[in-house]
Amino acid sequence: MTRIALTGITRSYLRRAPPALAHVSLAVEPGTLLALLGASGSGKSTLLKLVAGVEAPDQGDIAFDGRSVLPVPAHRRRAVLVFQNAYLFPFLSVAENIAFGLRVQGASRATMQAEVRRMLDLVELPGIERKRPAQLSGGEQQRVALARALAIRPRVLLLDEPFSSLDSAVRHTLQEAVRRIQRELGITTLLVTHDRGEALAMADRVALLDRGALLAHETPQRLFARPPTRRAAHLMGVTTCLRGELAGGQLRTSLGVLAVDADGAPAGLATYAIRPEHMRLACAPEPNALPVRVLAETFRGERYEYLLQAGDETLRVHAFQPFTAPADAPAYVVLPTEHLFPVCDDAVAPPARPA
Amino acid sequence: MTRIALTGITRSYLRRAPPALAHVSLAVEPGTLLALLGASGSGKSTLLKLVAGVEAPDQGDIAFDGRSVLPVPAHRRRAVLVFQNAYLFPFLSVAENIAFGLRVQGASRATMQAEVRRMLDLVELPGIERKRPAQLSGGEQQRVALARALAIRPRVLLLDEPFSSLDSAVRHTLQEAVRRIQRELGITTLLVTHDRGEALAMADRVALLDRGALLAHETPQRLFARPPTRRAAHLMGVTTCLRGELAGGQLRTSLGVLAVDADGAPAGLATYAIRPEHMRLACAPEPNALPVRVLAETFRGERYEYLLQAGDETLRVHAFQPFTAPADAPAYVVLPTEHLFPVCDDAVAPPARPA
Amino acid sequence: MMPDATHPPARRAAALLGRMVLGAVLLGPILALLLHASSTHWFFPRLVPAEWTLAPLLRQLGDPRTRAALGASLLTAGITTGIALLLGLPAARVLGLRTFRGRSLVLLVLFLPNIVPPLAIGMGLNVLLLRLGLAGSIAGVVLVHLVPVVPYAILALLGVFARYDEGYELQARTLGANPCQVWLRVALPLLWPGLAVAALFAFLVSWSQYVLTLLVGGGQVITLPILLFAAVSGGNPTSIAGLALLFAAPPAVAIALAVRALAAAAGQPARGMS
Amino acid sequence: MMPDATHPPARRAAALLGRMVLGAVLLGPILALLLHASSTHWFFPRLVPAEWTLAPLLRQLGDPRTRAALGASLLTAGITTGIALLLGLPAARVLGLRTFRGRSLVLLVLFLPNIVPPLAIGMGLNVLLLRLGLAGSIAGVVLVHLVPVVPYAILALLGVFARYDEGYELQARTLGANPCQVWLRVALPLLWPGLAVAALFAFLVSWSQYVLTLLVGGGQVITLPILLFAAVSGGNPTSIAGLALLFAAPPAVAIALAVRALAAAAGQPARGMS
Repeated sequence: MTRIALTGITRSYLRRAPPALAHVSLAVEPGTLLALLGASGSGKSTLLKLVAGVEAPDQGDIAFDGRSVLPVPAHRRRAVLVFQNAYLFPFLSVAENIAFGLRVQGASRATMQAEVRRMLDLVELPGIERKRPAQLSGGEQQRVALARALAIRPRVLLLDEPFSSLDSAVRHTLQEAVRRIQRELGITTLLVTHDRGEALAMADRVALLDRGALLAHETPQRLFARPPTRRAAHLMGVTTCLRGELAGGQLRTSLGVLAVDADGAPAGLATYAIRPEHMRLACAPEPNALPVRVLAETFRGERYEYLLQAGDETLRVHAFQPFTAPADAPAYVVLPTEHLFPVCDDAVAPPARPA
Repeated sequence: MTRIALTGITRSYLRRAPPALAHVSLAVEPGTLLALLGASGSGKSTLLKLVAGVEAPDQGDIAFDGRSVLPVPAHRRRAVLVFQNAYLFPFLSVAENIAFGLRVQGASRATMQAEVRRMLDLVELPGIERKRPAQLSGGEQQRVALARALAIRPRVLLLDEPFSSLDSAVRHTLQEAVRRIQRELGITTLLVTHDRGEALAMADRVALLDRGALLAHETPQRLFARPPTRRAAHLMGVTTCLRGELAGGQLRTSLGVLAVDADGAPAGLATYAIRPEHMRLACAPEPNALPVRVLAETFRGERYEYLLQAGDETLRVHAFQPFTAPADAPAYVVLPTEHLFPVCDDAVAPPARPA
Repeated sequence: MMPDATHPPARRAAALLGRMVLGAVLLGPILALLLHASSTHWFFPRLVPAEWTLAPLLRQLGDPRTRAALGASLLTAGITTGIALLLGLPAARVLGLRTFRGRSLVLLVLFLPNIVPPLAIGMGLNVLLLRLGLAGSIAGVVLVHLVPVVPYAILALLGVFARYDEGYELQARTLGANPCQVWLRVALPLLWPGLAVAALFAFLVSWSQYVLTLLVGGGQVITLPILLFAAVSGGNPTSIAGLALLFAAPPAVAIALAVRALAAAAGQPARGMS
Repeated sequence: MMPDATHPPARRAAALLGRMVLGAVLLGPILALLLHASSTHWFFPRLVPAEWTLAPLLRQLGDPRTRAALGASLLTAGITTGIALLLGLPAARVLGLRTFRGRSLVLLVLFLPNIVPPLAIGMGLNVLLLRLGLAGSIAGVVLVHLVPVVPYAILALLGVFARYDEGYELQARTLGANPCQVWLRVALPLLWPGLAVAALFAFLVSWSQYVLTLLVGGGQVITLPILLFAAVSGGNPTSIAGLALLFAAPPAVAIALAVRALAAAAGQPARGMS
């Protein structure tokens, strides 16, 4: 079980463009799974390549168990990448694919055979040694790619969107299988994904990346419930952020006064956020309710979405039941105190790399 | 406002493969928006091409306002396609693009200018006449494509996944804009999509297509709450279907006896389904509860997913709150009678086309 | 994946490389020929000629044999180009837009006549053309030129169609454009740069044929390369250089223009062809 | 979009078309030549020769001049192919895997030497080679052959790299393969069919050079095409046909083999190259 430590990692591709990664420091505890969550261009895949050693950082250090691996070339790092495209070698059988890493190390025939069988059992595909990659389904290919990666007993497993080309049923089963295997072997794992649900479902901790900067590094539950900054909140699906004057447990916004959980925060300007599914529509005023006009109701199956006008702001509220009030009756949106949480304003862009 | 009627449409591409569309009959009421929902390969894009006239059906008839349009070539049908790729002509300006349909009809310069201005106002992009398509963002390009399609005053608007290459914020705004314009102009519209939420949110009615067959043609609310067949239920996200003997308002399944709303259904073998978010976990037995073992809990942000073992079946339950029960305490899943609904077994595959 | 492929230094280096190769290939030989043609006394080990004069070059241009050969070359290459484009357009459209299993095979086969020794083909065809009575005529020469020219035209057009999206045509049809309008207002503007390049390719391949023209033309169709080669056998360096210059200059100019047009198109944001 | 492009009848028709073109191009001329070479009396209007004998053909093969020319051709084409692949591989890799703005420009420029009249290039280069003392040597001929051969090699390899995914190499590296193992165990097996085709292209382009060999070889490097063309000037039809057959047969055999290999590869499910 390997501990990964990244310190001040910076990586630029274009000289005058902002860096793909800027001053990212992260630690991954031995045997845990860290999800790197971000949109395309957030630098998450770059980070994975740096850990794998197929690219080198401009600045910063990468250490496994306290020893820097920067001088170690990719093929000696034992940090294996698994991609969205399984990259099974088409000219080799399934068994030869799984044994590839052992063969280049010069393992014996018997070792390879035994290891191939063990790995195929692990990924629940016993007996397909002689098949060709082209004969396998997408999900099976990913399982074989995983078996091939695990066969070399890697110190670190690096998963680069391994599920995103699979349809949702196969994706869910494979997510569960990967999580089970990862826990069974206790292998330190980095999972790159742009799928919020996938990151929350699979990870011990989630690192939220945005345009090369690390916004948050939290447990899934905490990151979802209490994203620390406005930008992080936005990326976690929060659409409502209210800015106002905080004093005595009350936030005075342009829309009205809300009771909030100040919890020792200093008085002054503050921003509180709330998730769309934590707001509630009501027909009568109550504590923490703001008068609104319902602009649109959209049925999306699992939920109803309401577009509301409050003062000169528009709010989006998700409800699991339709809001049935007579037309032209006054409507209110309730922002329960227990669901309002403070967010920091976003940090200024990271300083340019000193020349 | 045009009424579209499709009667017994069949279309095959390969001689020995199953047809892309088999015996599909559908009617679209004037001025309404029908969503064609299906996975890739369901035949939904083929259907759109047949209505546009760029392909012809092997069998069946397509009529606008009661008159068959099969003899009318695509360029005289006034059924305009808008694609995921906006297909703005790169060698023309925005204004020339929007005026394209009028120009090939020989409209006057003044007519074209006035119409271009009107259309740009309609799609909320005034004043960009002289821009080149390459200068526009993806969402703007789709708006211009929509303006170009509407400029010829089409009888029918055909949208082929027009939002699927846009990111989710732009997609939502554009969905709202298209819905507003469609209602304003009262133009009969077919929307092809693979996104369940999009179909439910935008359509007056949803046609569910699967491997060339029409499974359902319903309002969004009804289709979501009561998909008529097992396969339709599966496509709408229902994972639990229980088969059993129906008698006196009770369904005897292998897992236990459930009170169901029989509503005059004949006694005998029947299948009832329930949505994953309509089931509920409980610590104590209650009516319609089945004893289960919790195999896995997955946090996905908006919801928790539970994988349950009940007898020799696995069930998936979605909950908005975590289920906190002491380990090893008995657990039950409750299937409320009001959420259990009957589904038909799937129709056999449509008969092969008579030679 | 990061777009490190669009690294400016790499791009600039590639552009520079392109310019250098272009310069070396186009200007080098022509400069050497110009020196030869405009000199009367230039012997080893002098690096530049001792005397300069344009008189031999002008004399060469005034020669009626030269003018006749120029006419024959232009006529042959022009007709060949036209026919090659007409044949190549539908073929390239099918090969470029459809993907089927035997596609790479068809492409290889198409290109065979350019790979297989042209002598073998020329002689095989000559037997046929002799029997058809077309040997020794411009028509026969054009027919034989088509064998290497059509594949080049298809190859050039393939590149265009590989990036061509039929969706534009579908879109135009549903907007009310009839087939003729679709072709003139949509397909042609999208294909235009590629068509020009294909025409250039075809013209140049035909223009530079020597062996096939000699075999089938049988000494009766005298194009510039034939005349040039005869002069090479004769051995008058100034006359050779004059003819070679005449022969090489129009293609060089045409290519330079095409390269400039392509470079300008490449500078614009994505269009029908990039 | 429906995959109507993989329509079996269309595929079968394309395959049939391929076979017909292949047959016409490869077998037609060779059959005609074989008839010529094995006949002693064959005059118009007879469709087949009056008499048959293999004696002239065998006599031709026994001629030491023929054997020397065969050796020179094989040597030149072999060396040229080797160098062209060594130069072409890295160039094609960069051009095929990276996309940058000037890419189509570089490709056009690369291909210029095949489009620009080879005579012009040959004569320009000849001046240079004469000064370097390489004129009249195999080395000089190889150098000049590289001008048209390298672009063909790059073109053939480009097709391979267009479908080549560097992800396989990345994957192999993180699995523990050192750079040498990555090349031998991953890149080579993936590139192999394309490399073979590129080598074939290069060999054939060099093998069939006539004008450039004559210009630079200056009568001292006698390859098969030179001998053949001399025989054509001489006018003995049987001798011509014998030489032409010798000249055309090896390429025809090699191409037939390559086509069969490609067809077999196309029959398999998707691999490194399809």
